[in-house]
Amino acid sequence: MSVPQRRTDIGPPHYEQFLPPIIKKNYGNWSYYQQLAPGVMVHVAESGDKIYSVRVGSPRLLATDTIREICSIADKYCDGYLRFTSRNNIEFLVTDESKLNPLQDELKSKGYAIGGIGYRVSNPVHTQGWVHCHSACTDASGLVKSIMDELFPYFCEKELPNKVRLAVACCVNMCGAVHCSDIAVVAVHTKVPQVDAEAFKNMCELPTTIASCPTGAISPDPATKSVKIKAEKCMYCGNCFTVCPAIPIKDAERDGVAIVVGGKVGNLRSNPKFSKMVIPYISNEPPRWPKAIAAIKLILETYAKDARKFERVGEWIERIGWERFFQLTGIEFTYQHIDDFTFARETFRTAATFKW
Amino acid sequence: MSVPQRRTDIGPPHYEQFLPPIIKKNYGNWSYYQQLAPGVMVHVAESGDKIYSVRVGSPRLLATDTIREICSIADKYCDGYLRFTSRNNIEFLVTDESKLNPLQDELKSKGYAIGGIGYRVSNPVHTQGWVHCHSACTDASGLVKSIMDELFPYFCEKELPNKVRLAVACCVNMCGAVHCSDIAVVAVHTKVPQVDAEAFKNMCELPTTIASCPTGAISPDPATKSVKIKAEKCMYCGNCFTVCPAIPIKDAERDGVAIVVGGKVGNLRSNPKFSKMVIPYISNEPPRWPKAIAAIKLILETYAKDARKFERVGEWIERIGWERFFQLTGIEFTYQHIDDFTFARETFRTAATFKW
Amino acid sequence: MPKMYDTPLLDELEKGPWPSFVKEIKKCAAKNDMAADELGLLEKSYKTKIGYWKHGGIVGVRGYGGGVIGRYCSIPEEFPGVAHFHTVRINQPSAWFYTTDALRTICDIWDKYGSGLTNFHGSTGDMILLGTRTEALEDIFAELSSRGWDLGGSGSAMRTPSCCVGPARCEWANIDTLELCYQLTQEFQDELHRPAWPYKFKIKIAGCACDCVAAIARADCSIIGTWKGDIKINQDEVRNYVKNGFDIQKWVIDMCPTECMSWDGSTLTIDNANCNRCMHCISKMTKALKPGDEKGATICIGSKAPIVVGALLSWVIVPFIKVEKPYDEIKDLVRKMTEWWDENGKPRERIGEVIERVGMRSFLEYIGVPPQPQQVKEPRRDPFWFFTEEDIEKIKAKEAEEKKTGVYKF
Amino acid sequence: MPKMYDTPLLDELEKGPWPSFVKEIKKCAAKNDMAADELGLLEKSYKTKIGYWKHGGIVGVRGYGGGVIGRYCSIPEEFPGVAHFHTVRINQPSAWFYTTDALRTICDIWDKYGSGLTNFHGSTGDMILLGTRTEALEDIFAELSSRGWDLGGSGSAMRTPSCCVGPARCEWANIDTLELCYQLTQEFQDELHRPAWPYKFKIKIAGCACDCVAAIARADCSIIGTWKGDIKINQDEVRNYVKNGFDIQKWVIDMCPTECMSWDGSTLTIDNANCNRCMHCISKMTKALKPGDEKGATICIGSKAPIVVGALLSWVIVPFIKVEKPYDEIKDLVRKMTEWWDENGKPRERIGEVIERVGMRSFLEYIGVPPQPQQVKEPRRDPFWFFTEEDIEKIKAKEAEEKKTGVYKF
Ligand code: SRM
Ligand code: SRM
Ligand code: SRM
Ligand code: SRM
Ligand code: SF4
Ligand code: SF4
Ligand code: SF4
Ligand code: SF4
Ligand code: SF4
Ligand code: SF4
Ligand code: SF4
Ligand code: SF4
Repeated sequence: MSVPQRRTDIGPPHYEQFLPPIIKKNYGNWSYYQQLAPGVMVHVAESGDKIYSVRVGSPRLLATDTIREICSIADKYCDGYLRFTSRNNIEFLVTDESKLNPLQDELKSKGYAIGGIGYRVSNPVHTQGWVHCHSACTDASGLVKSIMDELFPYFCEKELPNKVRLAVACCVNMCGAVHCSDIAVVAVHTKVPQVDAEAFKNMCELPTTIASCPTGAISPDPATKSVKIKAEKCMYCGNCFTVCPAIPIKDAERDGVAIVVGGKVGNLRSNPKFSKMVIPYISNEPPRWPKAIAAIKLILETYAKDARKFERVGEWIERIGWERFFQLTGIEFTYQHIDDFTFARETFRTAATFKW
Repeated sequence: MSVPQRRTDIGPPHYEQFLPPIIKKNYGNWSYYQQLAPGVMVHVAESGDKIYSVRVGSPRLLATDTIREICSIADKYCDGYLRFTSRNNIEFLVTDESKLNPLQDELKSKGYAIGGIGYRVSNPVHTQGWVHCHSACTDASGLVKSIMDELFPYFCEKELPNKVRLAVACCVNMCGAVHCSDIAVVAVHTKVPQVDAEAFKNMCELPTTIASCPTGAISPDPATKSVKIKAEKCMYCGNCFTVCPAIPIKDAERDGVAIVVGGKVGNLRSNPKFSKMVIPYISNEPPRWPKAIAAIKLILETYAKDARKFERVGEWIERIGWERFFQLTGIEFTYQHIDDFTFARETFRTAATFKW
Repeated sequence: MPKMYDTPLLDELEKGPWPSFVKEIKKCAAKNDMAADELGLLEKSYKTKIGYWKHGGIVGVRGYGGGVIGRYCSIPEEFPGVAHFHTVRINQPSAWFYTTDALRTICDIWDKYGSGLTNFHGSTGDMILLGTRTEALEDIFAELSSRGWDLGGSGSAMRTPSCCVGPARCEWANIDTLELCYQLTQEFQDELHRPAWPYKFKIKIAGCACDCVAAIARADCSIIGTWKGDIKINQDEVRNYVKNGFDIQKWVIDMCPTECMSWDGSTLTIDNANCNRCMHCISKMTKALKPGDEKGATICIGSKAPIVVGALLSWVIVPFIKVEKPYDEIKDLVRKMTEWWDENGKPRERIGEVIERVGMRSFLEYIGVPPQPQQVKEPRRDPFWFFTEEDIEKIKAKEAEEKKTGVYKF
Repeated sequence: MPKMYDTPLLDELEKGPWPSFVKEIKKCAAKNDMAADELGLLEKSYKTKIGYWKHGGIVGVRGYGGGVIGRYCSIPEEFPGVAHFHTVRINQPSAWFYTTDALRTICDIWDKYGSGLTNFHGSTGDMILLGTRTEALEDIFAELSSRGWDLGGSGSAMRTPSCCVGPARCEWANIDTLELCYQLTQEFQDELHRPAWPYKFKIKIAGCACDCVAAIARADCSIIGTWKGDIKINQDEVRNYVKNGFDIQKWVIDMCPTECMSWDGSTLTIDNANCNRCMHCISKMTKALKPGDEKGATICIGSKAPIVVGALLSWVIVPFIKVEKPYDEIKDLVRKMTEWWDENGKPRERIGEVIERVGMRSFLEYIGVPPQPQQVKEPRRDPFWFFTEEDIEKIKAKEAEEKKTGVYKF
């Protein structure tokens, strides 16, 4: 089969061709929505038209065959229309109400996880990990799978005070949304990288490498015509490795994960917030990272029990205070929790008011 | 008269010798206080004993003769005991209730200003100014006098939602408490200092001078053996002048004052807060700085009208939002209000929520 | 027949109720050599707790500088199937709507040239085709583009814009997120495909302050729908909520961040001048409350991940802008913003970092937006700021004027 | 007869109800040459809008490095009376209590040797005697010290500590601010009089969170009284307040920052575990509420004015410390803190700035205080932090232990 003629700079197809007719008709004229089940909602238009969405969890990493299977289901119940959400879930768009139950039945029978709508845990935003990225200090897919197996009831059934947004980033580049998530995992190095002086000469530029270090830990090493790293200044960010492959930082025993909590991106009630670090290091324990998963569950369930309705994790913690958060969860407070980098000044407590 | 024998490192006299007997007796055993008038309060001890304090405004800069006058009044009504407050007011300490009214009568007849207790404007914390400091860009005493003449009713009579703490600093060293005051004046330079290359050689050190500049505006000038200043990097902090007198920064037409608001130091309700700049520049207009005084009055009265009971200025503004503050006061928002120094990142708005 | 690896560790991850990515890899591994070696390699990583990928080399398609992430295995002798394992980023359609036909087309192409593995979607928004060889890239591109698909962004370029479902299925959309996303993507095709900037530049568009695409946290340019005018209240529906057990006082009135709502037992009142349009009340009482009538967007700039001096959330730059076809004002603004950044930025410096380093004033002056209190949480606190000579002249002129009129203009 | 200057501008400042500093200067100017020239010089500054003082030279008294601020006029030809115009800082007694006798003694000495002008008080807390000549300093010091007074601090030294009125006249004092202030001042006499540190170091002591000496904003070491245990409620007095029109709901319950109070119409309840001891309720209902029983202090470190990278408020270092005679624990702590600062600080670097630059850990380890959540508003946000090898070893050991016990210790 001959390859067809290429075209350039055409951009993506116009979305209109992918919209179900009922959406085209009621575009911009929706009136309200209602959640019918943990994974089912209906949007009602001003016109009275209704569209049902059935949301299904996805591992995100999909085989083409799985996509084809999803497509046949969508053909059967959704006139061939479907979408993905900003958290990588699949949404089956149903116009014909009578198809709603059969669709769910078929999905269930095929092992799909229906849920994630409303005040639940949804699909964690995540990244490549050992599956594909050279920068990874852990595997994102395995962590996500392990987390969601453990928190499964909170996806497809149990309600929480509000949405809980999880994320996993496999290095501090944070291609996920870890920096503003309710609860998230970020993988970290904890060992000073080693300079391969020979390789350095061939692969790296001196000024760029030195400039890459945010703490000024790197200086020229005239003896080896490469660079040296002042160990006590290095906080293992890996930025030197990003610009210079001759400074490997990965370390099987020392790479691990940290847990951060309390971020959000929406503007409801309180401003978008950054996540804050609560557990600085847990060793990588593939295939299931049991300690990391236990930590997440602990935090989630403490939140579920203690937060007020509609409070996000960060809002709950800010109301009760971080000192109370550490008390309620029993998580140890260490030197690592105290900022000694960019935001130190903003995070030190400047008031005599706190709780015992 | 021969000079007596000096002693060293004796420290201050022990305070106990200056305490009225009733205070010694009830030391640490006070039960409650009550405000009886804008400048009069009583403290009641567990024992039932009472001590009355009559507070009188002070220009802080006192002639010895005035101190002697105060002393004779204290002898007459207070058994020779008095104190000064942390805001430089004078407190007459009265044990005998029957002396309370005569004391006040005498104070009034001698022109003393009784007031400042409770939810009022108290004596502004202030500094030396042209009276004594080489660093001054304005005169603090004149500003304070002009402010307090204008706000006098708020010292000795009218109530406000809470205390309003004023301060005046005559340069950005801020020897006053400007950085955490409800409403304050800080004097600023607005012109790049000029280097006197000749004087530099005799009086200044090159590395110290260069290091003194927080924005890195100063570099060596080999031609003149002194330094040069990159004008567009200079924000007129005067720190170079502090370490090197050969870089004069004072300028009669360009020195002036800025108004800052919203700071506080107590922990009640909300954390201690820094003041924020609301008017970046008003020309020096001795002897009465009418525009600066009008600005302060405008802010104070907007607060008085709009704040809730017990809200401090900063708490009021944070509740209504800074955008509303600028609207209510009609103060212009300029490029100068937007931080471009240390805290820029913390002050930019990171939420889609604000008021129109 | 692809090689079969023993994967005891990964097999663990086939268990449990959440859909398993291992099953996905195995599906492909059963018929594709690349996928098979990917499986084996991943098992090895699980065993040794370390990854085996090298820094990406520069690979791509003719005339484009991005859209493909070059990836090579560091132990190709052991896993030749993933010696090359590049990913292809395909620009997704607005809000990730598809027809099954369209998806099948992509699957077919991918099965033909790649591993069969995909990410639906990457966290910037692209469809990610995971794993192919350099030689296949031109063909893949020809197949895709001839069928109407184009590559997404990578490298120091405009990145693939994305948007929330917006007016397509959401009652709160203040702007047409899908069309705006499409138009901006088209407008910046050159910038998207040919990296020429200091670093990456991302655009995300949300229809309201719920921000369902995390625009404010994950896009250099965050466009967020909003409104002016009063929130529309259907009092009957309000009473219905209350009748049905909704604790309006506790859940709405007391949670309103601006304290601008009140409920007297039968009527809900909103002091709209003080509402900051946070969406809490509207989202919790969707039948009773609707956004106001004058629609537009807030444009915020600068968010990014933490490398290396700390994560940023986007900063409000344009508090309100009309969002109307053909979106010229927004296109111009994005162009001016990126121009300023390109002129002032150092390599690997995101726009937010440049604004922080060079100063907001320079940026605002260049793009022609005046300073406004909405841009800051609070004014600066320390007594250091810059004046131009003209600033001072203006102030002095104003003061002279005030002397004449006797009226101060602060 | 001192020279008489024409002072039309300053005369303006004799008008108005607030006490006039110009009148004060004139009182002295009438009989003192220095004061007369100070008046003339100040009038000149008012006319020309500029000051006429030079950088201070180093002047002082034998054996002391501080306590006197040298000041010279830049136009001594014109104003010879203020050619020298040094100020003498006298260490005030705790909480600024005086007898009239003591004050008169000081006035007499000052009239004899100085301008007669004073500041009651300087903003660090000292009595300031404003304006004398170098030759007079030794005599002034001998006169003062022989009568029990000593100089305050200046230069790169411990500065004169100060404190609020506390137990002397305030029902909320949790600690004996006056005695602690006295004891610390005595303890650090050498450091106070002989500048040997990188920069100044100030101590301020407040009896409670009202912080009536602005300790948290204006002292490198801020000691603030507080308590553990329940707030004591006198319910009868509570009801009295309400009866007298005090809106307890609006003014106390709703303003409590931790939302830990409730009022059912007859009884006030406080969830003390959640109270952060802000003092709002106690200060507004002084007869009804009293601090809890276990008294102590919070020690915060670092506040300072904005020069040059921004003002600091003090940071909580020791959340709770007992404050009991002879205060050895506090003295030791202050000594350790200043030692660490002295070892790590560069010239003109305040302790807060050094902590920020070198890191809180080094400081806490040196002074022997463990990390505690009370020290921070929130934990760090960005994913960068340091470990020592021992930190990691400890974690690994803990994990090994957990493997054995099956119980996680987070
Ligand atoms: C489908 C999706 C948009 C899309 O274009 O794909 C979407 C759709 C809706 N969102 Fe969202 N949100 C979606 C991602 C988000 C995100 C982004 C993210 O998680 O990365 C956020 C910001 C989260 C944050 O703040 O960190 C988000 C914050 C919200 C909120 C705010 C919740 C809060 O109170 O903080 C609402 C309002 C609510 O649920 O009451 C909301 C409400 C809704 C509504 C009810 C809007 C409507 O009337 O249609 C939609 C269904 C709700 C649901 O899933 O519970 N949506 N929503 C996204 C589904 C992701 C998923 O599969 O789980
Ligand atoms: C005398 C003095 C202490 C001293 O050792 O000299 C003092 C004495 C009292 N203060 Fe104060 N405060 C004194 C400076 C301060 C300061 C420091 C300052 O202004 O620089 C503050 C912190 C201000 C800030 O937060 O910026 C201060 C914040 C308070 C507060 C908190 C007010 C609030 O709600 O924010 C109270 C409680 C109250 O008034 O309800 C208070 C209460 C009191 C009480 C009622 C305490 C008591 O029961 O005796 C005293 C009389 C109150 C009054 O003057 O209204 N005092 N008070 C100071 C008088 C200064 C003056 O002459 O005006
Ligand atoms: C594929 C993807 C993760 C995923 O699994 O979804 C990804 C993968 C990589 N990202 Fe990313 N980033 C991806 C979304 C993000 C996001 C999230 C977003 O766009 O919403 C972020 C955080 C937001 C931001 O832009 O700051 C992100 C922040 C980074 C950074 C840090 C940039 C910074 O300024 O801090 C790097 C480092 C770099 O650029 O050198 C990076 C670099 C990388 C590289 C190119 C690392 C490298 O040099 O090889 C990764 C290639 C992995 C691979 O093997 O395919 N990636 N990256 C995402 C793109 C898919 C897509 O196009 O849809
Ligand atoms: C006298 C006094 C102002 C007053 O009128 O009350 C004062 C006066 C001076 N201060 Fe101050 N400071 C005075 C309290 C303060 C305070 C307030 C406080 O202590 O509560 C501060 C802010 C808090 C702080 O310490 O940061 C203060 C922050 C400064 C600074 C900035 C220090 C910094 O780290 O940012 C300088 C600049 C310097 O040290 O070079 C400074 C420098 C000066 C000098 C020595 C300027 C100089 O180099 O000549 C001033 C001498 C003026 C003079 O002619 O007498 N003064 N200075 C105060 C001391 C009186 C006393 O001992 O009681
Ligand atoms: S977070 Fe790091 S390891 Fe993970 S995909 Fe992004 S760059 Fe790669
Ligand atoms: S890992 Fe980061 S901190 Fe360490 S040397 Fe490299 S760039 Fe510097
Ligand atoms: S604020 Fe500046 S000018 Fe005023 S006394 Fe302090 S150092 Fe001198
Ligand atoms: S005034 Fe300040 S910013 Fe300007 S040159 Fe001097 S030290 Fe630098
Ligand atoms: S951001 Fe707003 S408009 Fe867009 S999907 Fe979410 S709720 Fe709807
Ligand atoms: S949108 Fe937010 S601020 Fe506005 S009324 Fe509703 S809850 Fe209050
Ligand atoms: S700080 Fe507290 S103890 Fe000291 S005077 Fe003020 S209210 Fe009283
Ligand atoms: S002291 Fe403050 S936090 Fe504690 S109960 Fe009173 S108002 Fe609430």
